[in-house]
Amino acid sequence: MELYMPVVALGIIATGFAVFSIVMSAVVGPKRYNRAKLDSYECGIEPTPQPVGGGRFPVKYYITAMLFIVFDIEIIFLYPWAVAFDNMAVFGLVEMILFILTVFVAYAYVWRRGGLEWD
Amino acid sequence: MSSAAVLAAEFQAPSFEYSLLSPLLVIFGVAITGVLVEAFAPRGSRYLLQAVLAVLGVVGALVATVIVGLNLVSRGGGTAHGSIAAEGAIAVDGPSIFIWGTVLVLSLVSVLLFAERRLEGGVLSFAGQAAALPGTEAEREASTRGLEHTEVFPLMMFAVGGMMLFPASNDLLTMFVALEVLSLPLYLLCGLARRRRLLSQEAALKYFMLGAFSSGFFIYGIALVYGYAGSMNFAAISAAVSGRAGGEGLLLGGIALLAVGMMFKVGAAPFHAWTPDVYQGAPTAVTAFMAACTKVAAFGALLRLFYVAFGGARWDWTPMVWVIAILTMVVGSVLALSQTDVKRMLAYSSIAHAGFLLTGFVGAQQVADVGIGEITSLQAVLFYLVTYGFTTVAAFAVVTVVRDAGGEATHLSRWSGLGKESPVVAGVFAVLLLGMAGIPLTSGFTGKWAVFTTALAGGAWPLVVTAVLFSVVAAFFYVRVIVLMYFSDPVGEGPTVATPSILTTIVIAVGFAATLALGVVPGPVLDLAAAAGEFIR
Amino acid sequence: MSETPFIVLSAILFTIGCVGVLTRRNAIVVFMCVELMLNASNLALITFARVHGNLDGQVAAFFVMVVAAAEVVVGLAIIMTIFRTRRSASVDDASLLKY
Amino acid sequence: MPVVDPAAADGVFSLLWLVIALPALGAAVLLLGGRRTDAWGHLLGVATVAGSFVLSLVAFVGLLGRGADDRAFTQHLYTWIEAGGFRVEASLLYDPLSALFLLLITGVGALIHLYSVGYMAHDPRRRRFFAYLNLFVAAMLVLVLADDYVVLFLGWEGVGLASYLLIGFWQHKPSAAVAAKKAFVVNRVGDLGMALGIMLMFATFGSTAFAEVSRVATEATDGVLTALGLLLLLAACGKSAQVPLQSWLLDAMEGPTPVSALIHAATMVTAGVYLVVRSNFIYENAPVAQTAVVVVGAVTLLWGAVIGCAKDDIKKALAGSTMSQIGYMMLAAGLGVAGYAFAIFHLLTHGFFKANMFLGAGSVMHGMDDDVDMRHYGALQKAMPVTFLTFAMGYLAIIGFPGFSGFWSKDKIIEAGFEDNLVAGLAALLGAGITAFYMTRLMLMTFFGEKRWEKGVHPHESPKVMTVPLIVLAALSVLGGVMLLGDWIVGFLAPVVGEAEHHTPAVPPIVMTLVVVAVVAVGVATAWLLVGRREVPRTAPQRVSVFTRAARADLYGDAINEALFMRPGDRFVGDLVTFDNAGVDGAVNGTAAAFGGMSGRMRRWQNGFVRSYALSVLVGALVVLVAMLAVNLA
Repeated sequence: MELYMPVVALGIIATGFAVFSIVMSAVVGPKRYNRAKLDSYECGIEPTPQPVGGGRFPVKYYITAMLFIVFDIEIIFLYPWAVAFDNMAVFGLVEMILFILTVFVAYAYVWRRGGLEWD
Repeated sequence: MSSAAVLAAEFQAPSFEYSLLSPLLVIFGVAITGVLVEAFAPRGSRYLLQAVLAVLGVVGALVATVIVGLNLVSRGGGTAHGSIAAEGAIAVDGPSIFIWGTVLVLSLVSVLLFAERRLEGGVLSFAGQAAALPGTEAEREASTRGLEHTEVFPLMMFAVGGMMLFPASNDLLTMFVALEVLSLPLYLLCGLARRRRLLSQEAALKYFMLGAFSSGFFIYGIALVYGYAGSMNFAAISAAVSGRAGGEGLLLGGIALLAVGMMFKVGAAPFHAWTPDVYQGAPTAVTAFMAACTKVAAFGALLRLFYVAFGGARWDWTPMVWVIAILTMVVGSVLALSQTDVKRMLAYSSIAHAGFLLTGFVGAQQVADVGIGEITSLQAVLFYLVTYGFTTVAAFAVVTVVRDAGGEATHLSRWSGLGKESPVVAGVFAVLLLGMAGIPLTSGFTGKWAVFTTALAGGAWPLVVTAVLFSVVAAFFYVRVIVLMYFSDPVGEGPTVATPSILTTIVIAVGFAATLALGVVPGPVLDLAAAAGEFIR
Repeated sequence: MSETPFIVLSAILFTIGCVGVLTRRNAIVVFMCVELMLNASNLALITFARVHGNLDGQVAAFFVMVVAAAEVVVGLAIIMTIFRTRRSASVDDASLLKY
Repeated sequence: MPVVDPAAADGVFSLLWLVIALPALGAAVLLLGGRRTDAWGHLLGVATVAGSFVLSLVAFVGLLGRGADDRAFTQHLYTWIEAGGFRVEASLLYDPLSALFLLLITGVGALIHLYSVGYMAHDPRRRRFFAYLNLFVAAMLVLVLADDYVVLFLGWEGVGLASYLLIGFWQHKPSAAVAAKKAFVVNRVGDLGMALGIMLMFATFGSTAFAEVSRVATEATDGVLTALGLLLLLAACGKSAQVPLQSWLLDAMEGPTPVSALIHAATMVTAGVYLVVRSNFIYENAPVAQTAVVVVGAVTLLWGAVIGCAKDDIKKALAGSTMSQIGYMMLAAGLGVAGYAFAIFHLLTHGFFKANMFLGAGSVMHGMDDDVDMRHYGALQKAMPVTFLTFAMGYLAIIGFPGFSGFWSKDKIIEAGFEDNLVAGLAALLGAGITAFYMTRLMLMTFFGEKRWEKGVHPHESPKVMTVPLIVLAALSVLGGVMLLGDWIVGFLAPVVGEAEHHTPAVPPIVMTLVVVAVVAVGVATAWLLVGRREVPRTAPQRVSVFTRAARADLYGDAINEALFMRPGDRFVGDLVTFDNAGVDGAVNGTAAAFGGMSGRMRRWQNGFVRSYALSVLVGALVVLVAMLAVNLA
């Protein structure tokens, strides 16, 4: 348990700071409301009207999300390898290259079939 | 950091028996090559390339399987052959080889069914462009441009690879990964029908949702069993089970949850609910493929998991399997009676077959238990799987050729009078149905005989009586279709039988021939199943 | 430190996931609940790995994550297709196949 | 109790496979050949069966040339199923029992094939008909030549399939399709018994071959043997239309008449008797099962006879009679060693005279434009002299007129019945009386009395191709009794079924015979009094209210006669038939309906909602989990 004490302490401090900031800003901050203040984005960008039902994203977003996941998977295996990289030597390198090549097959498919084009 | 150093000091490159695993490697290699073909080959040449690649790949894997099978080393006093490969992850033994062979031959047949183009007027029976919405301009355009998703071939190859890995896995983790590798492509394939796309997409959604749900149970079961045994390896689990280290709750809970995942895949009640909907909605070629091959692979894995890893706890799980088996037979046979769609009826029939197979599985006769003149449960179930697989593929192939204006005429009322319209197709289908009903001189009879007698010899006579009773009930709905085809007049226009290309014809002919041959001379295949011997551990 | 609280937590998470699958209508949310079940299993795996003092469970957790990610890809594709067709992501709307 | 211990076949016996192969080949050629074979298909059909008959005859003569203990041969064809040490050989067993069946099946079969050439001359699907008939003969031969229960089961299912196809042959008639389906359904119940019996046998003895099972039968426990006996009896009941699985046979008369003659009178329906006799090594060790066989036989013989009294449809009346006669055989078979030979003897003579009468009925129908209602017949003896004479031979045989074949065979069964127990004997005796009654009624209504023909019907004698088989069968009906000369058949079958020790019966046989003859005479006389003397109404009397009946009594002079003698009997018979239709059929249909209803309700659970499927998975998981934990931790 001792091992984790610093982490716990950090957590407590972070939470405390967040709570403290919000409470203090509500207590001591100036309150001058105007129209611009009530907008979603104070910088002045007008939000586009949302269709009924919470709004929809173009399909492209989903495709991007899926592509992200492909590389996400890759990272999961790269991490343990990176930790033991020097010990596994050539064997590890070869295996990893094979793995990455396999993932790149998927990448090549997406690329050739137009998955990376935005429009 | 010191622990890493210790690890590093002990690191040695794992050994990987490439020659033993060559069938798997060939299939996965072909699947990946298929993806590259999709990426780089021009559209016009893809179909031919993919189809030829898939056929060659499966044939190559089959050849490799035969070579590997001939060179297995004998173990355990000759009752088992094979060796553990890939650092204990994969068991290449007699049953594995037998199942690989079965899956590969059935896949070869299914590839031909996938590649059929004549029935849809020159295109595959899969959606031209899955992303185009049904009923829109985009879909019509895809159709007029003759677009095809030739990705179905690599997807299928991935599924085949998973199906081969699944029954051969020798630890729980490999088994889980294999389960997903075989399932994920199937989820997609289910949603790719060219016609009735709403149904097809719904089938995919249902299959996916329920499949993911059940694999959640499966992985939690793995966690519990791992918690009990401290290892994922079947041999280690088996040792822990025999030793009864304590913490029975974890083991029993784990077995139960693993059983849920497995029973879901084989389509046993009450985990069967997806089967009829998915079989009906999926493209018929996919239905044929998954009805035959998934069942073979899943039963192979079920047998290995429960015989090898949990063999020592047999008395704990037998009652549960009894209940599931009886329930499955009842649900499958009874619900099939009132079906009006031929694919749905065949789906329920496949549920009933799962029940019959479970009957054999629960008999749990092993070489050590059997006397002269008896066969082990493993052999019986393996043989039944072969008979079931061929008959099923051919039956679904017949469904693809009976058509009307809207595509396949799957409603049973459209099948009435088929005997007059096309005596050959009706005759073939009648024989296949009789085979499923288990009439002598067809494969179904010898299969049922093998399974029921082993169960009986294992002392499961109430189960066998139920099984025989419900195979009688099951005979009714098979015969109902025969009556419909021969003794009823066509309704309205009547069905038409489209002339398929040589591909589908081969599928039907092979399934038909196997149904008869395995009924008349089952000897060679039974010998092969017997030669497979026991699982190694 | 006892492993029991972790196992109990993982069981609770698993149950929440199960119940979520049964009660939620939106396909995406149902799917997230399935992911919750997988993650509950991960927690159990890692706890047991610690109990037994070997790495098998941790390796398994990695693989489960990978599989979950792959499932997400396939699942999103299917859900998206059906959503685009039906203009609805409710799993209850997809009920043409029955009886 | 003899053990089946055949020697390897040599000489003429090595041609045994050809006996089956010929009709099988005929069926294959006719089915696969398509319309090309239309022109000569029927001739091929006849030729193959005739060829089989010649072979059977040669083999039979060869068998007679051997010593009594050297009369069983086996011909190994190939190994059908072999896994590990378990094997089923596709082998043929030729012994005296099979030999007699071979002659009956191929002999009567050939005659009926010949007859069908004329009978089906105008049917556009005649080739197909012959294909099915050949298929049937092949399957039936497999059944009786099998040397293993599994192979026997193959023939068993084969004849079922052929019967199914032939009952529904006139598929344009919905009633034919329904009847075919019913026959199939009821037979499946019997097959259930067969399948379970074979499996139990395998589980007990580790083999299903006759030779092996007969060798070790005594080693099993009484319980197992009784169960085996009862399961095989269930199978026999299904195939042989015995109570309680009798209901399909009457409906099966929807098939063409030669089919009724061959399958539903002479051969297939007797398969149950064959099964019981063949399994003598089991029944001899299972007295309870034997008693059950006797009870089934006795009940059926009365049941069928009473039904025979009530039917106006000539074929259905004959079908009731078939049931009844098979009841006799069952009863005899249930008597054990004392009865096996007589069961087979009656089976053979019945095969002759019943086939003869069915074909005769077919000939009558042929002449009457396919009308089957006997109330529309009458006075046909002049119009169809050959049919009449041959039919009369069959009639005399079945009622047991002294000297005719039925006399010898039935007499023996009644005698054996009385020796076993009084009830069985009385049932058999009473059955003989009723048989005489309804057969005389049938005879009188058909061939004697006034013409009651429908308008435009001009009865005529059938062509030679139909009358020649009738004449041959009539001759056999008359002369079939010679098999009993010097107890030949008893001695001949002794190697298979054993021989009873001789003892002096309580009642001298001659007295017994006289009693039987007297009872038969009473039956004939009653029929003559009630049917022959009076005018037969052209439509069946309806069951009507008291007032209408009274009104009718004024119109019909002999109403009192009818009320006193006919009505009560009529009522009883009518009720029995109603029960037969409602009760037994009801049970069969009810079971089917129950499954259907269950199916209809259960499919509602499959409601299409993925979440409810998930719920069923979860509930299943919970049940499995709780069950595992509860069973194991309790």
